[in-house]
Amino acid sequence: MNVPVVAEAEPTAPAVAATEVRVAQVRVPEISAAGVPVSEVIADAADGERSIVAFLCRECAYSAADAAGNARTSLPPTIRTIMVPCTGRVSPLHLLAALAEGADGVYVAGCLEGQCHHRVGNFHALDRVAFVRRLLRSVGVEPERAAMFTMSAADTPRFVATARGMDATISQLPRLPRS
Amino acid sequence: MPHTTPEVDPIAGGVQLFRSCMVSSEYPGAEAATKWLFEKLGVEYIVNPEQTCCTGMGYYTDLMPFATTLAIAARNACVAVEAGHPVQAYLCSTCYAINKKAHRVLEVPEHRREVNRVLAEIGRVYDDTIAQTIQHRHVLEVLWSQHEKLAGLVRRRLGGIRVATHPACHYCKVFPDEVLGDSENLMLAEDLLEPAGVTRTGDYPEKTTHCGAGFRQRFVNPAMSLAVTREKLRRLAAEKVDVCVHMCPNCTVQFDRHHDIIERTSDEEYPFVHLHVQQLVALALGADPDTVCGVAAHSQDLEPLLQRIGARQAAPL
Amino acid sequence: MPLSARGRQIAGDLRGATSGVSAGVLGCDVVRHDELCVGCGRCVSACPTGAMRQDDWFDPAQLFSAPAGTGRGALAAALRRIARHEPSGPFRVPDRVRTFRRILFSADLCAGCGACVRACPTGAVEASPVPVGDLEVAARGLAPAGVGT
Amino acid sequence: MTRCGVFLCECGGNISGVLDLPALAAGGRSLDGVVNVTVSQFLCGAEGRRLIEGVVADRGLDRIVIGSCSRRFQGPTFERIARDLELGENTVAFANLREGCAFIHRHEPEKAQRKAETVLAAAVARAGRQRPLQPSRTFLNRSALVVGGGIAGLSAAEELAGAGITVHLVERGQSLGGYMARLSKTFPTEDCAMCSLGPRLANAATDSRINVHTLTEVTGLSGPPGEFRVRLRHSPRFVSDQCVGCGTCTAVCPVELESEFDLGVTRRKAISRPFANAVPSTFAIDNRGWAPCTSTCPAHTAAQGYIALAAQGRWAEAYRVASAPNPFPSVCGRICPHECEEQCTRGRLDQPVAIAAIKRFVADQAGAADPVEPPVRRFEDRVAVVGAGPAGLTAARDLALLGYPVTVFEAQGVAGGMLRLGVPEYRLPRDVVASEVERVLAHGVELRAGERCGHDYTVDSLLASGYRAVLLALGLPQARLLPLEGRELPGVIGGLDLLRSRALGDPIAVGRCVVVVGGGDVAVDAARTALRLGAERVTIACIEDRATLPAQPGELAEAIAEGVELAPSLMPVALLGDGALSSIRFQPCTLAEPDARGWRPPEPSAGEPVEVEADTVVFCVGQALGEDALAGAAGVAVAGGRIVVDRETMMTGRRGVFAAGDAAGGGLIAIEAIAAGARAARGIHNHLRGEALLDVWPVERERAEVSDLELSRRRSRPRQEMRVIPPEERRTSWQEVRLGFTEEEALAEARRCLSCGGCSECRSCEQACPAGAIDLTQKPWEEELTVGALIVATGHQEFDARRKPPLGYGRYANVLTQSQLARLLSASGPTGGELRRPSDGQVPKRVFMLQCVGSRDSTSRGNEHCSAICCLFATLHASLIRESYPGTQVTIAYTDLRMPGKGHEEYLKLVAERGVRYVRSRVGELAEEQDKSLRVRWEDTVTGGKHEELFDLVVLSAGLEASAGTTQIARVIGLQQGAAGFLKEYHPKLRPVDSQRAGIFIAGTAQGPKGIPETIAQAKAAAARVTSMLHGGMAATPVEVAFSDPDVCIGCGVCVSVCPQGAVRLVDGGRVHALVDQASCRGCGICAAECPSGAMTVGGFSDAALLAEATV
Repeated sequence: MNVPVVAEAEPTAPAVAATEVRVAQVRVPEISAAGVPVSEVIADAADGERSIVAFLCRECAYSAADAAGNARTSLPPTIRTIMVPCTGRVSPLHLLAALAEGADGVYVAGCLEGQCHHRVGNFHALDRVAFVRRLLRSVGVEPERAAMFTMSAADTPRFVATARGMDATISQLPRLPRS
Repeated sequence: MPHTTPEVDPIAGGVQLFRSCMVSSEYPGAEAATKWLFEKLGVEYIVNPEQTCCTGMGYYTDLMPFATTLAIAARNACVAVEAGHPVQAYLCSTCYAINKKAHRVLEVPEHRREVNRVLAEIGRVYDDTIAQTIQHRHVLEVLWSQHEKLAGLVRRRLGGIRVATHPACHYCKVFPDEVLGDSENLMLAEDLLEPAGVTRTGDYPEKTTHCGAGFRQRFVNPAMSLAVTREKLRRLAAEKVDVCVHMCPNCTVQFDRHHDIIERTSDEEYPFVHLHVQQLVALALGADPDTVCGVAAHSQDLEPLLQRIGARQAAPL
Repeated sequence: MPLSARGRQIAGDLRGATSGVSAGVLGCDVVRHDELCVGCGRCVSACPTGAMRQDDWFDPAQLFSAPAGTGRGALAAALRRIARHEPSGPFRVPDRVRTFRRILFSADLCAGCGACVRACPTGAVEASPVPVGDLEVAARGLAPAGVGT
Repeated sequence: MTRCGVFLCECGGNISGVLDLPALAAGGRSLDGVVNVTVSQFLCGAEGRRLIEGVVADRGLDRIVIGSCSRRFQGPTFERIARDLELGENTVAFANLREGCAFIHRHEPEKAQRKAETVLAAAVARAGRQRPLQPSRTFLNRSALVVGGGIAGLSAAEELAGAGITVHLVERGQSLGGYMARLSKTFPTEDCAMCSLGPRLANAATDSRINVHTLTEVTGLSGPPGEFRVRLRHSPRFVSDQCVGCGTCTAVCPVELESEFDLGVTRRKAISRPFANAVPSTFAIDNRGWAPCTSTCPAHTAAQGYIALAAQGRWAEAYRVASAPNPFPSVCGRICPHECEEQCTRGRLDQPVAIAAIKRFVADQAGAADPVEPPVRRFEDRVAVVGAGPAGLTAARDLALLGYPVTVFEAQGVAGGMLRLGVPEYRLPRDVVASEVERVLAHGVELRAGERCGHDYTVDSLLASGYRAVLLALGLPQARLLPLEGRELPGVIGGLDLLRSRALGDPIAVGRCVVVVGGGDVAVDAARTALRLGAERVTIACIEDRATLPAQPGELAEAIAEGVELAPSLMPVALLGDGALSSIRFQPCTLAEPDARGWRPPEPSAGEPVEVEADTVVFCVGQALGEDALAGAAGVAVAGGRIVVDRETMMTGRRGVFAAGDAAGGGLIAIEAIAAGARAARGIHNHLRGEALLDVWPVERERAEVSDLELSRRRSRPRQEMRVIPPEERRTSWQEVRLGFTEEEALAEARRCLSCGGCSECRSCEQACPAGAIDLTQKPWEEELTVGALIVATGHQEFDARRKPPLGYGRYANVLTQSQLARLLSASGPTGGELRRPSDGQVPKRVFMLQCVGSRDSTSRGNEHCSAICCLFATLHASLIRESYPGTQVTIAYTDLRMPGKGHEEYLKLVAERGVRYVRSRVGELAEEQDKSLRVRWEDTVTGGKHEELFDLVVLSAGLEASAGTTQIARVIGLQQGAAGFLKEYHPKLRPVDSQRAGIFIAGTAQGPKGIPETIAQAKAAAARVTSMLHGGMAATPVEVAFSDPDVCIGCGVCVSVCPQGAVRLVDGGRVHALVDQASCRGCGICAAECPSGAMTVGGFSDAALLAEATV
């Protein structure tokens, strides 16, 4: 089971920025496979099919996805992929709009750090997904609903693992309630 | 010719003169000359009775484990910082290198914890503030930081005296990238002496070769030790030097004490003498050869040189 | 020096230019409208005294007050649909996220030159002239010597 | 509203096997904007194409949605169909039904079906938001610029020319050929390097499509790929194309410099050609500007020129150079304060070169013998020169040389001015002045002595009597006397009058005790003259203090040595004595701040007045124009006692009347007067000919400097001091005090010159060249070219082994690098291929080679990388040596023998069998013995044995680094450099010869250490990349690039700061807004995601399209 790559410890946020240890972008899995600290549990978890929107970069993640397809690997049907030229193209609005319009989870998948064909696109995406997660937490939504993974174009097993991982994570969360 | 040693920020105070066992026992003049120069150049310094031996000799002759040296170096650092003189100016290159290496090792948490466990018994602790304020300098580096003043203070012209440097291995080779100048062609000493009008030798064959002392080689393996020293004496003689200047008492002992022995055993002539850099600089600034430079402690007869630079008459004011 | 009617009228609709009507009036007070701000940072680079500053924290509440039809408005709408409670306090923003950062304005550093107002493309900064003869001007030490004594 | 057609593909069962396509199609028809849905067995085939064409035509579709395999697979096929049907770009949307749905959900058909419906709906929604885009077409200039003329540049140029592309081959150096031209043989075939390089050079020279630019550098690059605007800076070659390459000039050139081509193994002349079949074959002059001495001299005499000639004993030619701008070289050699020596670079090493003394020897030695043919009369305009001083006579000679009839009027009975009547003969013998004046007159100049201007004739009378121009060079003969009380007492005389009477032989006497008032040269001359006239005690009293005394230090020292006393900082107050002078009272003083003209008036300071006993007082406190000398010279303005002159034309207020020398700018030294005279002659010529034919002020060249580093490599040698007559002997004699140099002394001193300016402009080559090809007036010029692409092939340079002092390179005579050894072994090299030891020219019996010098070095002194070719290079040279000199033993100390590549391992075995000894050791130090042989100590890490042997020659295999040219071009056109400065390729495997920037390619050792085969392979690859890029002649930039809407953009510049390609910049068209250079944009979209106003979008991936697809 693979877990989302991007997570970070929750920084306390006093009104005025006190001198606190600068939060290092430590790639540490935040939740354990077993439990999910959901603030409140809604009636029954399995009410209806989840929907996950995945933004895959054309150079690496999308080609890994195609390779998984050609290998006839079975993947959870909850995930719907969208091709972008580079993960750097994905803005916070795209992720939040997808969640707002029906997705229970979104994730971005791009090239390995340092291998991005546009040099820094994946770094921008990593920071933006981190920003979206903190935005979700600030309004009480589980941050695990947004994630980012990096992989090489040839690393099909990693694409499959991240897809299944995200599906598992989201299926343990209730459907995302919308007002 | 423009000097090649890079400029450094002047050090005018907060200096603790780190006394050296070999200097105190073999050539006290080197220490006296250094103090005399510090006063002449306005460098405020103290000699701290709390400071102990650096144990470099013990460690390099494998008599004592490095842990001991590490703890003693940490204590010496605490003592210096406590005395408000964190700039430790080492007379001897071995002290310089061993204390600097200890400083590096003390950056490793577990070593520092171990040392602090020992220091706790004497109520001391080596913490970050000590680690960040203590500085390790060779005395020549402190003198060089005031080198602009030298030209005005010269009282005895050393014109025509040809000087070569024997670069101390522990200064040049232990931290090669932190040397004042080129670690493989050190000109610090000759640049200090340039205002006095000496003729510089610069680079010469086998300049970076060892002096032969090797701490215990001198006692355990004297034949090979003196053979290396003779090789160096031959090279210096070929350069027709008058004075070979040193930065470490170990080398001075090796050359000064064995110069005539090697001459007699290999019946060759090496017509030059050995001095610490500070001694020759002090002489050029008019210091008294006996009470300040301690020439009497040397095995070689330094009188001809002193006559030649007029060190025996009273120095003109 | 009291303002004439014309003087008051000119000073009234001055947007950021130093009113300079008379020695008594110096600069202007700056008023920020967070909801209009898009975080582009032009006011920060325009401000000569560093009164305008952008740090690496962001307050989501700013989003919710953004008008519809703007980039931040769309983001706020999407967030509001899935939010379970009002946004908690500001949080730290990763390095490469450039425009979602709060703007901090410190009045004591402000020289009232109005450069930020001219630089702001979305009207998120407004300048209102300091009332004439207000002792507070002298107190702030900004008035040139000899005025108000 | 868009009219969208959906086409679903069964993909031969791949998709239809899992999804119920008819149901999907039915669902699709209900989507808004969809006007038609059809299902086909194979959409990607020809049948599918006809189907789509049919539906588009019947139903007037403007969007197409394809439900089939992944877009990465068949996307281009359907986009081409849309393009062919003129629907335009960005009009097709894709639903990934195969890899994205059917394949991965085979076991859950119903979930797959529901997902397919969503995926299709998303595609339709996206198609509705996609706007057709117009690709912009850029014109691709079918030309390329290749930077670097080595084997890489040549190979690339040849390949491009073969493809019909115009090539501009730019080379910094004097000739093409690069590093390979220096090699003797190449490994592993041991064939001669020039055999493979020569034809490439000849080809480059003759191929009309290759334009060769040597001595040229790229200084700027702008514009998009396909239309690069490149700025080039051409340095002057100083030799025109008429040069036939005969080499006569190198024989006569006196300046020897270190040969860069031979890497310092030999020396070359200032005019040279690197190697025989250089392309271009014309020679070139290494002229680094004016040496400090030449640029300091007021007449800009080519001092380095006559010194270089003097160093070779070529006195006649040296005299020609010294006398060109100055008819009085012998005079100036004696009395000039020689500011040039103060500026001499040698002064920073030990002492300056004795330039004046050498000039004196040259003039005395060759002056008389130098023939003077009277110049050809070319003009009839007669010119009158008033005053036969240095200024007047110089002008007269120059005007005569220009072809004018000149008449010089001199007030005194004899010509020479201050030279003859001011400077005493113990400094400047009269016969020296006379002979040089004679030489001026020998130019057909008429002298009318004894006629005073303002008395016997006036400026008006001269002009009236037919002279077309008058030059007032009448100097300042009048001595100024201070208006002190008691000045009429006998015994008070002017310094000039004392010196003039002595010079004319008139009876003059001085008293027993003489006081000279004044601190200049005239005062010192007067004092020493008084001594020689028998005065017992002579004192010089002046207002200046010891340091700011204007007199020449050398002269003052000689005077003091002769017993003259000095009393500085005193201002004269009164002359005392009844009837006869008895003493002079002085008041101690200091100097006030300088006034407008720089004069520092004395201010009395505290302290008692001083009374000095004196029976004679000589005033040397300045000179003035002769009284009424300017009578009858209407219009000639005088200010501050000097004639006012227009600096540019040397003309006075009156047309046709010029002025020069002391009269026009007081207190000049001889050489400044001479330079002024020469300027006046040019001014008169321009005036008489009515146009500015000559530059009145010579065009200044930039000053050549020698760096401290270069200086530190020169051995210091003391300056030749000039012998003088001892003071007590010369105190009363009029013999010339300074005895001058002997020939040996002059030769020795001249050889101390460091040739700072490279070419010394002595013009010997100009005289000797049969084809008249020398042109020293050439200037650097700039040019801008427009090319389609660039190939950077600027090569490498050898690691400077001086960075390893213990190896003694540059200090020990017999330590060389492999490149230097290659020059020695090269038939075209300095020793004709003979292996000669540099110290004694003998064949070395024992050669030691040391590998990995500066390579595979983790200290801060060297480079981490392995330089790839040194093991082979050393093995090659070892093999050549063993073959030609069987008696010579070669030892190679290696760390790891690296012989990758075809045939190299076999080559190693072959060479090892020839008796080359390989030892595994990394030697740290060499020591030179008395006989210049080298003691090497090494430990063989294989056998563990310690060795110490003597060798006759040590060769260091210094590694490769990026060349200085590579670093410079990388900075100019913005290429990334990796370790050791090598250029960074776009992708090491996929795009090895592309740079980070579109349209710029890299090849050869500029990209990394490699041998010649790989270099040529990369060059050909780069050429192929350029050919394919420029092939179409027109290129459609892809539509998937960023675009910013100028009306929506708020000009915040965030996009500019995040773009990894630097393709966005802010422009100010009324409103500040972002503009994307679409040729450089790679379409990543980072800017669009960051844009706060939503102005920025990416073709094919707009926010609208993505949001539509994501939120269905």
